[in-house]
Amino acid sequence: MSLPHLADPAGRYRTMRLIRSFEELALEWVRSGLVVGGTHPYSGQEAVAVGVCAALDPADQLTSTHRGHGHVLAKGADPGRLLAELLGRVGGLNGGRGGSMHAADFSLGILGANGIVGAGAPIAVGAAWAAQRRGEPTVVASFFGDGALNQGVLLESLNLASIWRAPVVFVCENNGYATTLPAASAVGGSACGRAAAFGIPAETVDGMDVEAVRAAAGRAVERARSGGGPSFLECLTYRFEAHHTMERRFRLSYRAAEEVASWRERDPLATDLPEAAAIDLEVAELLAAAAGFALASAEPDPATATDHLYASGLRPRSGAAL
Amino acid sequence: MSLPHLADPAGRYRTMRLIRSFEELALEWVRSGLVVGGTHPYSGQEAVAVGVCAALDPADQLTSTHRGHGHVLAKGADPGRLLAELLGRVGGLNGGRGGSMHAADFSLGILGANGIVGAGAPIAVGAAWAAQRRGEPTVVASFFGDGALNQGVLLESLNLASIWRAPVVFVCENNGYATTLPAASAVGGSACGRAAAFGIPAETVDGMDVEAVRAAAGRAVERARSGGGPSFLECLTYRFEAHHTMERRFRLSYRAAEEVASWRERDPLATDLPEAAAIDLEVAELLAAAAGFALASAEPDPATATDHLYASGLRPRSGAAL
Amino acid sequence: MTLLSYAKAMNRALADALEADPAVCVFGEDVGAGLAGLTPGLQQRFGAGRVVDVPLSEQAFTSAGIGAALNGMRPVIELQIPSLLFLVFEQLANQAHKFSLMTGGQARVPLTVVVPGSGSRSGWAGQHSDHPYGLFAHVGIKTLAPATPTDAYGLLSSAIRDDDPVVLFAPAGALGVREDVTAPLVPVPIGAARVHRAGSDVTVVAVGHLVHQALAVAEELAGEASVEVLDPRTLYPLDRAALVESLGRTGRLVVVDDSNRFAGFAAEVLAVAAEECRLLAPPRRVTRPDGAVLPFALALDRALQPDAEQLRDAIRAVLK
Amino acid sequence: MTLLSYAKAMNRALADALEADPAVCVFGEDVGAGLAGLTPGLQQRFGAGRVVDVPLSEQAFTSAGIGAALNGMRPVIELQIPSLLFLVFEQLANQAHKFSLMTGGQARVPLTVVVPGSGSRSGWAGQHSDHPYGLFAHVGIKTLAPATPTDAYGLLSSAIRDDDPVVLFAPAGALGVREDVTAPLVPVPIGAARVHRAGSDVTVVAVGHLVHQALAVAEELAGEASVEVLDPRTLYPLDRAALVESLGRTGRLVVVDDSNRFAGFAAEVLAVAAEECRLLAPPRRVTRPDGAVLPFALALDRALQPDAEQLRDAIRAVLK
Ligand SMILES: Cc1ncc(C[n+]2csc(CCOP(=O)(O)OP(=O)(O)O)c2C)c(N)n1
Ligand SMILES: Cc1ncc(C[n+]2csc(CCOP(=O)(O)OP(=O)(O)O)c2C)c(N)n1
Ligand SMILES: [Mg+2]
Ligand SMILES: [Mg+2]
Repeated sequence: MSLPHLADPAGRYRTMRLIRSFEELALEWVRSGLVVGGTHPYSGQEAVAVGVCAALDPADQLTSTHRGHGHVLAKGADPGRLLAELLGRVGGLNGGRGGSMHAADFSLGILGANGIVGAGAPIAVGAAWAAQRRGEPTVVASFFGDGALNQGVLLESLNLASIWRAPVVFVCENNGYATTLPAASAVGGSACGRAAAFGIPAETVDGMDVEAVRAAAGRAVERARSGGGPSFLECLTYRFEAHHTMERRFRLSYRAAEEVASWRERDPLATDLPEAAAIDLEVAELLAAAAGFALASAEPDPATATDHLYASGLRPRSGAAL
Repeated sequence: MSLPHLADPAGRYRTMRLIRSFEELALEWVRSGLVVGGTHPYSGQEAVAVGVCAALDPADQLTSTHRGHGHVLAKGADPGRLLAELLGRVGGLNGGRGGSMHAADFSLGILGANGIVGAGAPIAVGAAWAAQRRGEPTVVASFFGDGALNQGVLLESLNLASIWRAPVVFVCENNGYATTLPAASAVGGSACGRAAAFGIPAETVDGMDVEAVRAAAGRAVERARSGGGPSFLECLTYRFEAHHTMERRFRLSYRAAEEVASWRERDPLATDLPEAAAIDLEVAELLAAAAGFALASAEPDPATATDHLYASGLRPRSGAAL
Repeated sequence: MTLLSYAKAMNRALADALEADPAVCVFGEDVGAGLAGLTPGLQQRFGAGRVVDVPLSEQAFTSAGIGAALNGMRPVIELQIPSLLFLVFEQLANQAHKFSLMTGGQARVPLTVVVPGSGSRSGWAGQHSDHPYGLFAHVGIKTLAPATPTDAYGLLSSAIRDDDPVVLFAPAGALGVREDVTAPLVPVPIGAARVHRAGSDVTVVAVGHLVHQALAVAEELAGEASVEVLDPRTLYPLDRAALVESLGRTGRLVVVDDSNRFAGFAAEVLAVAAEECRLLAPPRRVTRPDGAVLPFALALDRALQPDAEQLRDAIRAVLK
Repeated sequence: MTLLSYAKAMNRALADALEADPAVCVFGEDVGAGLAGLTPGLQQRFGAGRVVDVPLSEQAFTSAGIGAALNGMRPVIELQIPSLLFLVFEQLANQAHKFSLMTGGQARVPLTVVVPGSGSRSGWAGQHSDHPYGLFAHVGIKTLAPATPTDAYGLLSSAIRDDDPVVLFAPAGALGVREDVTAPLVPVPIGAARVHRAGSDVTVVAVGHLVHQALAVAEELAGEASVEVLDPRTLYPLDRAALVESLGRTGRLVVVDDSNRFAGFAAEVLAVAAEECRLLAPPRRVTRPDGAVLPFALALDRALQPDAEQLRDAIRAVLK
């Protein structure tokens, strides 16, 4: 049973809109200083998260990245709790302990965004291996960027998944840049070529087209679920905003204005769904409520700063012990 | 100008014989307790080291592995000083500080064996990059095993060399096993496929045939030297001995006796060179002299144990400072 | 009399854990062959699906262990060389250790990493001879260094059951230790030190294989002084109560620790003593030098490790 | 008056080094854009062949720096996040650090690693907020933590000229510091501490950005006590002579160090003091907690870092 909120085109549009509006609100909150530290906006890449998650079942899992809001929302996380997390409030997904880069909801199979590029992939492989060993039908989607293609641990993970025939779908969101570095000058060979070289079926899809992504992801999920092992999807996409909200300060010019404009013309949210306007309104209301929830959530008590440091309950010695 | 001692078939045979005899002597010395800690014997793989080095110039460089004696001798290191190194004597290549796994002779471009699988490759890339930047014609050969194909840092290095067009020849000695692990079950895809996926020209050669290796290495070196960037050679070979001398204690049976026998039939030292017998004698004499040199070399003084810890001359605080 | 070796004790702890809990599994290189001494016989007994030979991808298989742990497994990772811990430092310090707090307690990572043969194995030279337990203790990962077969059994058992990541160092110098075991083997709690020898003049805190050296020296000096030998067993979290209690009786401290001196485990023991105890004499550390890299030649390798003479000198110095 | 910022001072040190020595080069992510503040303008000035934008392959490009260093270059590696040091721990601790000894002095690895923005940058959470200088000091890699713009200039200059690997931590909390610079900027020797403020009652050893906090607290307590503020600047090798000299005068010690408590830099300072000095009162550490992982929420993040109140309390405690 696929994710109910992504079951039809309207649901997928609705979730993409939710992500976009969420990111716009987050940007505002960063600018106003409400969100400390900033975020990596997902705007422009919505079709990837939504297309992939549309192929997943509720019990399936995912690992995410520094640019994780889209993945987390697409899998079904509560936007109010994600906003509260960005605010560092106790009502946040992680109780305010993780922030934008570590948002997780294990109850939904969201094994966490991750601050280290490439780090999610081997975690996905291990999670998938464990599920497979126990005979569970779980498939794990692992999202990462083009920059992660040059991380050793990710390349090791492709091999490990391949020889283990682990039920993983590797999703490379190739948005053309790792921060300021063009993928074209950083990635020798090709993304799909690399996966294929490890013995993993790979295909490139239009990452601005949610239905194309969903179709390809569907094939990959089906292969994983039926014991066919991992697959690799390269989704060609683009981020509409800065790498990180902090980038504004630098006035960087690594992307030509025409390039940005031409990708913006391919906005994944462009739609001729008749109910789009109604959905947009609905999303706006939902987000307003989410914002209300987040803003009303309490600040954590500094006395709890080391809570959860050890799952076993060990309490660490204080840094000012006398 | 290629390495004079490898310039003709007799020289190449002679060096292969030197390596084999060296390894036999080292084995004896390990068994008798003269060499502490043991070695990773290179016997069986001689054609790879010699074939590749035969394509190098004296000013070219190499990085080696835990199984490094063959590479070091092929590039021209003094067998007496290498033996002295195995004995931990001051006359050793590294003054007895490195031992089998770290033998180096920077004066000959031997940037060191390395105890960590895969660790030599990025060092080779950086060395090659530096030479290229300065307009020097140096080519760097980087040796590693099939096990290293699964190390992240090696895979990262393939990419870095590719985008930098660094003058590196990656030499994968595929001897079928990483310790007890068959390459067939550990390496998803193929060795050459991986290199190709990073945009590096790759070919597989018979690693038991020194002339075949030399020819392929010659093409790769020529490409590197003329600005064509890195190449990758997969040399199919076999180790005739245990992974490490310590293995005898375990009576492992991961390789079928017939498999070992069939590879031994393809001994790279099998030759119909008329002067072979004379060369063997000559090598035996040379090695006897080398052994004499090594055995006569002094033991290092314990008071010098931290010498060279810092190139800047900083002397570390003692571990028993009062 | 049943002489149990240290290696065999660890093997048994792992076997018992695999037997008791289907969530336990092993990832490591050559674990099928049992090359490192931890796993002989286990793949045959529990299958290659639970005792898994992995490719030389330490970073990926360690993090795969994290992923498996997040999904309810209790993986044991075997690393053949102590310095492979450097290679997976990101995975342990930045991922495994941080998951619980960063997820607000949603996740736990019950991962055990074992290095059978840490420190110097004669003749393995600079890259194979480290004893980097202090790094993990500093980062805050539970860090164990059993000295005896029963403690090796007991601490490995506890590590596997623990809900946090744990790194267990089995010093090469202790692997050959044998013990006459009469009582049943049982888990040893993490965080509990052990007084191997009671004494009243000086407390020698000894780590891992050096416990045996300390006991020998204590015996040797019995006519001169009454030496207490305290084995922390768990380096982090340190059993401060046991330390403070012992120092309260002896008032004198020597730490013998086969790792680099600067900001190592011994430094922490001295710091705690300085903060919490009134010592009668300046304490002493017997360690490797600052920044030590062990040279290959045996005499040089030995010269950089704590030896009995240094320990004797240090004990005598604090008694002066 | 020329107000020089810390970031600008590092930028200038690097520019001067690139200018002075063709062997100097830079590898890092987004160094062309100068995102981390260390390299603005340098690629434009010295070319993309010397100030090299590299792919996200920290292990390979750090080791490539080693290879380049072996061939006579003096590479500067910029890492954007302190925890990337974990990712390249193998390359630094097991390769770069060991080459000289293991080759018997044949090789040198003059490699400088700079982390512009170590420690907590508010809101970057658990994986971006570490201050792992103690790890490198323990391993024996030269470890620097300048507190001021002139020291940042001077220590970075010295690091680049040094023939050994050096890791320089530029604390995020110090990057905004500005200084009125009148004298010419010069190299600062590695291994030399600096007394920022002389005092006679208590020595406060403060690391990095906390030097400024310590100075403020010292000022504030001026009526109560005469506080000496000692900045080691180089964490390893530690200027023990300066420490012992200061403690010889004051007899009281507080260390304030924004890293994990257990076996951290502060522990070493206390250990040295215990071994070599006679203190008049038990020393104190003000640090992060054991095993700290900084939570995202600002109030929690702050709660785990040393603050002025803790420092005041510690100073008063040792004065009692
Ligand atoms: C291993 C690692 N290196 C560097 C960084 C700093 N960093 C964070 S995001 C990023 C760029 C990532 O690019 P990509 O993988 O293409 O993802 P994108 O940002 O384009 O979504 C960098 C360099 C990091 N977090 N982890
Ligand atoms: C990164 C790393 N992992 C594990 C080891 C332990 N080890 C040493 S050699 C070896 C096998 C290497 O296999 P391969 O690369 O095929 O080289 P071969 O021994 O066959 O020559 C292993 C696992 C190591 N030294 N480094
Ligand atoms: Mg990208
Ligand atoms: Mg092999």
